[in-house]
Amino acid sequence: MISITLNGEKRELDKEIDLESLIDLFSLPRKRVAVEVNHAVIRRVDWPDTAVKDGDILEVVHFVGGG
Amino acid sequence: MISITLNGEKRELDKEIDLESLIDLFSLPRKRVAVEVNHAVIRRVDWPDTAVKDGDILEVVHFVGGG
Amino acid sequence: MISITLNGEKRELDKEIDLESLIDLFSLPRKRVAVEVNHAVIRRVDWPDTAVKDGDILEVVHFVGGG
Amino acid sequence: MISITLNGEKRELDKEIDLESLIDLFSLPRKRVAVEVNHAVIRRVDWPDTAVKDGDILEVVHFVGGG
Amino acid sequence: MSDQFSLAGIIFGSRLIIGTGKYRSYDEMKAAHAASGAEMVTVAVNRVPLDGKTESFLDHLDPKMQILPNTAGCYNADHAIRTARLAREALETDWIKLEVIGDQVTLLPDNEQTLEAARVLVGEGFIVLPYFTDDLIMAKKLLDAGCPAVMPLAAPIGSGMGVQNPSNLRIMREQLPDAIIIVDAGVGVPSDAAIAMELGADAILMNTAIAEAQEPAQMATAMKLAVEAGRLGHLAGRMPKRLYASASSPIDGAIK
Amino acid sequence: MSDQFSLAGIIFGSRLIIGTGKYRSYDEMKAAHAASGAEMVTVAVNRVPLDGKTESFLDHLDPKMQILPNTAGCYNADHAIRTARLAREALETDWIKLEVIGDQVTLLPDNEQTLEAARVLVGEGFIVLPYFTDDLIMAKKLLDAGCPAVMPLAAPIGSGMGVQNPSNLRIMREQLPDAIIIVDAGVGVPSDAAIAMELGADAILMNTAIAEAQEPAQMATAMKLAVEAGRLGHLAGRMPKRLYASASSPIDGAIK
Amino acid sequence: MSDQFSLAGIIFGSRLIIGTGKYRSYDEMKAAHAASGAEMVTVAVNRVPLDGKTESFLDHLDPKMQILPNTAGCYNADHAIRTARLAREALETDWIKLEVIGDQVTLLPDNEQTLEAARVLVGEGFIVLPYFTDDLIMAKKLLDAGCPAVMPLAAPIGSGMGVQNPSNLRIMREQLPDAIIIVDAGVGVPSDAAIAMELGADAILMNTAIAEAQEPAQMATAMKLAVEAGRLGHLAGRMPKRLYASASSPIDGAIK
Amino acid sequence: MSDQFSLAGIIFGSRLIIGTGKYRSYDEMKAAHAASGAEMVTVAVNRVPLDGKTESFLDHLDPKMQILPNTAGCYNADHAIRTARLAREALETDWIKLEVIGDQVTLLPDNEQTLEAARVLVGEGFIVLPYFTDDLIMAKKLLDAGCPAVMPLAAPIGSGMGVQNPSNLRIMREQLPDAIIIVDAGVGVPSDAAIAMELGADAILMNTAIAEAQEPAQMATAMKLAVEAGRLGHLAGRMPKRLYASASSPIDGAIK
Repeated sequence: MISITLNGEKRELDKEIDLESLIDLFSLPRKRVAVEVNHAVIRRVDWPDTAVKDGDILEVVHFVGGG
Repeated sequence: MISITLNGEKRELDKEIDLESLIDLFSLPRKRVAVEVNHAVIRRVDWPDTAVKDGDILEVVHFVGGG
Repeated sequence: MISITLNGEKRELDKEIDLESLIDLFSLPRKRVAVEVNHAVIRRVDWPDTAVKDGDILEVVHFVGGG
Repeated sequence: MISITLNGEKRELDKEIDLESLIDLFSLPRKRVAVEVNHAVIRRVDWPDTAVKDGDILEVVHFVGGG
Repeated sequence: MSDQFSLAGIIFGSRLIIGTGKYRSYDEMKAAHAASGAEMVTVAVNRVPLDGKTESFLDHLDPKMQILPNTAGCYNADHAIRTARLAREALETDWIKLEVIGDQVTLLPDNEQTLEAARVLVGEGFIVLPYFTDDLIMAKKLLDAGCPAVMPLAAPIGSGMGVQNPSNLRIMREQLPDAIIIVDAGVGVPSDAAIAMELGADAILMNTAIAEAQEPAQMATAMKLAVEAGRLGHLAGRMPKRLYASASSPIDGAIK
Repeated sequence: MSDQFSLAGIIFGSRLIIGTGKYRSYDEMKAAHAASGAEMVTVAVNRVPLDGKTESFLDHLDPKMQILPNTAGCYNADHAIRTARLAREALETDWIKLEVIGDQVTLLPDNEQTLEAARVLVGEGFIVLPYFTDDLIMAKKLLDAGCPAVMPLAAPIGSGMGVQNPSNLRIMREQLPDAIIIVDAGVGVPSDAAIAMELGADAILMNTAIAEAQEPAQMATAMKLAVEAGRLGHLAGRMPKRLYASASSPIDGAIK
Repeated sequence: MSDQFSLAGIIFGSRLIIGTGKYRSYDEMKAAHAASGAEMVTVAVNRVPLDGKTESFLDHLDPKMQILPNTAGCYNADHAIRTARLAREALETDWIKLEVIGDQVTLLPDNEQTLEAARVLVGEGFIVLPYFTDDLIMAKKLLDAGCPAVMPLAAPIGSGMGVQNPSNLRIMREQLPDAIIIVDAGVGVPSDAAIAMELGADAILMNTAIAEAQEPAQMATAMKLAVEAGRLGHLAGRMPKRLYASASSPIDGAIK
Repeated sequence: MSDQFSLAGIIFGSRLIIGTGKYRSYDEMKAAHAASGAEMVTVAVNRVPLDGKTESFLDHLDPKMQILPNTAGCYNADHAIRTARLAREALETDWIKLEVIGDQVTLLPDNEQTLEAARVLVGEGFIVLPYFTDDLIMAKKLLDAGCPAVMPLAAPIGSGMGVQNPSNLRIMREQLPDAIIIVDAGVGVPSDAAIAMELGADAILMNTAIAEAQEPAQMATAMKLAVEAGRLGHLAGRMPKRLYASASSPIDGAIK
């Protein structure tokens, strides 16, 4: 049982998983998004090998209209 | 029985009277006012000798705040 | 011997002539010009029949660049 | 024989002297002026005890009209 | 403080002329008038109500004030001329602020009717102070007609937008160096008054900017000061304008 | 006339602070200073000439004037800091007008270096009055650094162009209601000063507008009045602006 | 690109009307005319020189251009009326740009004489396009006199100062929603033309801004685009103005 | 029509860069983008919602458009740097519009933090286009830091007030003749865009003026034309400004 912060919201996971699986778990988009774990960007290729640990702070961003 | 227009309003008089009396009749102010009968100013001194006739158009003016 | 004012300048003519001839005499342009004699416009068709008399004031105008 | 920079200008002195004497030597004003040696302000009371050494950079300032 | 100004033979110490309309109370008006330092106020000519109830508005004015009746509310020369004659009869004054309005929405002046009325009234011996647009050529005609001064607007009456066309006032001043120019209407804040005076106006006539201020007496003082400031600024001769800087302190001589 | 203003614990009767540069003569400067009613003047720190010939400029200032030394001519934080320390030593004052210039052509401030110097000097107990651009966020940083007031420019030093960006000053006033804002540099005519005060400035610092006027003393009086006028106008609460007219005299009641 | 505009029964694709004066050469003029996309050009009526040497200026104009003769140089109604009659006789056109000037220094219009001439010429069947000041009441009189459009100035002829009084044009547009308003004279740069069109002008007449540009043809293209831009901007309905910011990007949702 | 402009090695045919925020619908946005002729659009980086419901905003953009991600919503250098890195990862672009805001009410830039972030991001190989105040000295620092262009504001974001300080832009252009200056934020109407280009801006970035217009596509066309008009007007060299008139038609030669 671990706890993470995803886009500012607390989330509980029953166990550590890799980033790739986490994206699936929350059915987040994969196209033109980027992910940061504890303030460091994780390249797409590294998602499978990146373990999400208890207390990790994740940001998953995409693009919206702006000026 | 005559009819006049005084400051835009119709008024009935039972007979011709002089301007001096008319001012009294309507208890109009006498201080720093001016009177026009049929578009001609009537000097104060001429009020007593000015007959107000049927159909006359009178304007009696004073001063108010303005810019 | 008559004297006229043409476009503001005094000119002497040895005799009265018609307007048509005067235009020739001074070799003035005929295309898109207009003529005024004593403040009245003379239509082109009337040039031949318009006598230029002593003391006449003529204006012959054309067009130039303007705004 | 030492060399100093005083208000941006090179000056030669035949020997080390104290700041107090240097002000006299160059007959500089003493009223409402301030002195800096090698970028550090020297309080007026410390002038007599401050030795001016070879290579020292001095700034002596006063006030002028400004906005 | 500021120099005197002479209009139709009368010397005024103040270059501020103010109105008497729109005040919340007589006391507020009196306090504002006193604070303004003005020596002349405008009043409107109006029909006496027929209900017998009339108090004299004029009793609420400082007796030392010169009264300048206006022809506000007139939409043609004839009405303005008749109104001027009535004002003269009632107040025994030849002075009249001539105002012929073109429409009720903008209250913009009808220059053509104003000029016609001015010619008639001058002929009858009136001292005609005409309100008109900031139109140089019309100003010349009004002066030729015998008006002792011209009163171009800064902006529409009661708009408070300030001088909308400074070039027109500057040109009018330069082309009519000897004319008396009184900017009338449109001023909103003290700087508007100062700008008009800096442009060379001889005086300013205003009403709403003071009467509708939250604190009329305080604004009246501000306007008094602004008119003096602008006048002195005009006389003192401004520094040249530059896009680029010009050092106030020495560029050289700083420590290194 | 106008209300007092308190800066770093000192009460000033005048909201006008003026410079001492560019005058044609000492007498002209003294007359202008007296006429302005100013109680604080700025001076520049400069190298003593080595030719032995030096008269004290300060002797030409009214002894009652508070002297505000500036760091004019400094192009980085270090020079400004050293200059401030020298000024404090020489005048025994903690007050300093902090000026770090970005280049010699525009004399526009280097906000980054100014902020750095302000942080150091406040730490050394100086009363730092920083000259900077009309930048709200920088103003907040300077106040956070401990400056008792901020001094945004109206326009480049000595340009006389007047307030170039009224919106910035209005926003600064509204967003920093409790800050002391002194508009410094760029004023050319009295109306410029009035505009800055109407926008809510607490005081104005100027030099060239007075010193380079054809009649400095007269312009100094004009500026004194304009600053008071603008201040009172700000306090009095302006009338609403309208594109359209609002009659000063009654619309109805005119003769027909 | 922009919508058509109809004047006295003629449909114009371009809302830009340009002059033919002050060009350095005929070629420069022709290139500028072509680049401008204008479909109507103004020309002046002038005395034929008596030296016999005359080439026809009109031969240098694109035959497709509608020619609009003006009464420039006339100082009273009578001269303007006679000039209009001569122009009609010579060009067989009823169109006339009516211009009665008040003086030679400012070239400002004499509205009174202009109105008088307009009344006469309309009576003689002319299509009168009157140049006048930006005076709403005069505009109404000119329209009442039968002018199919009014041509208020933006600034003095050839001054290039741009729209000096935007409020007057805005008020004129709002008060005369159905009138055709052609801004004539005073435009200097493309943004001036765009401003006039955004204020609701139907078209713009200019000469000097193009003829005196360093590159007239390039400026003519710029003016063509600016008139279209301003017109479309007027039709598209501008965003609201705000003193304060309104975020273009989401305020929330940024990373923390 | 107008000349090309090259930024960081890429040639753009259009000098108009527009945003993607605030549109009422995707269709309205697409129509406006097409009409504008822009070749680059800005987008914001935002947290993916966790409800699983997400459509890709980018799918609604013309694939030919270059996408310029921004760091809107960041209040310090660190957040902006992290946001830029995420944008680069997601879009495989080095281009970033750097925006560090000082507060949420004014959205005015924090120049100090912007400069700090710019230095870091340039070091990481980003093509940094910084939004900042119209501050010449800061512009120099940003260019020294390696930014290929600077993006001074015309007015606060989404205010639509237009160029608030033309002198600052003119000075920036004259002092940085070789710099690429893109005016970003504050434009409201086409004439605002034309003014910025006439002052010498190389390009303009806008969002609200188009998105919040009543007819965005029509306004987009207007802005396209205005940017071209202003650019050409800048290149063509304006006529001299004069307070007084300069006749377009001959003064002499009129009939008498």
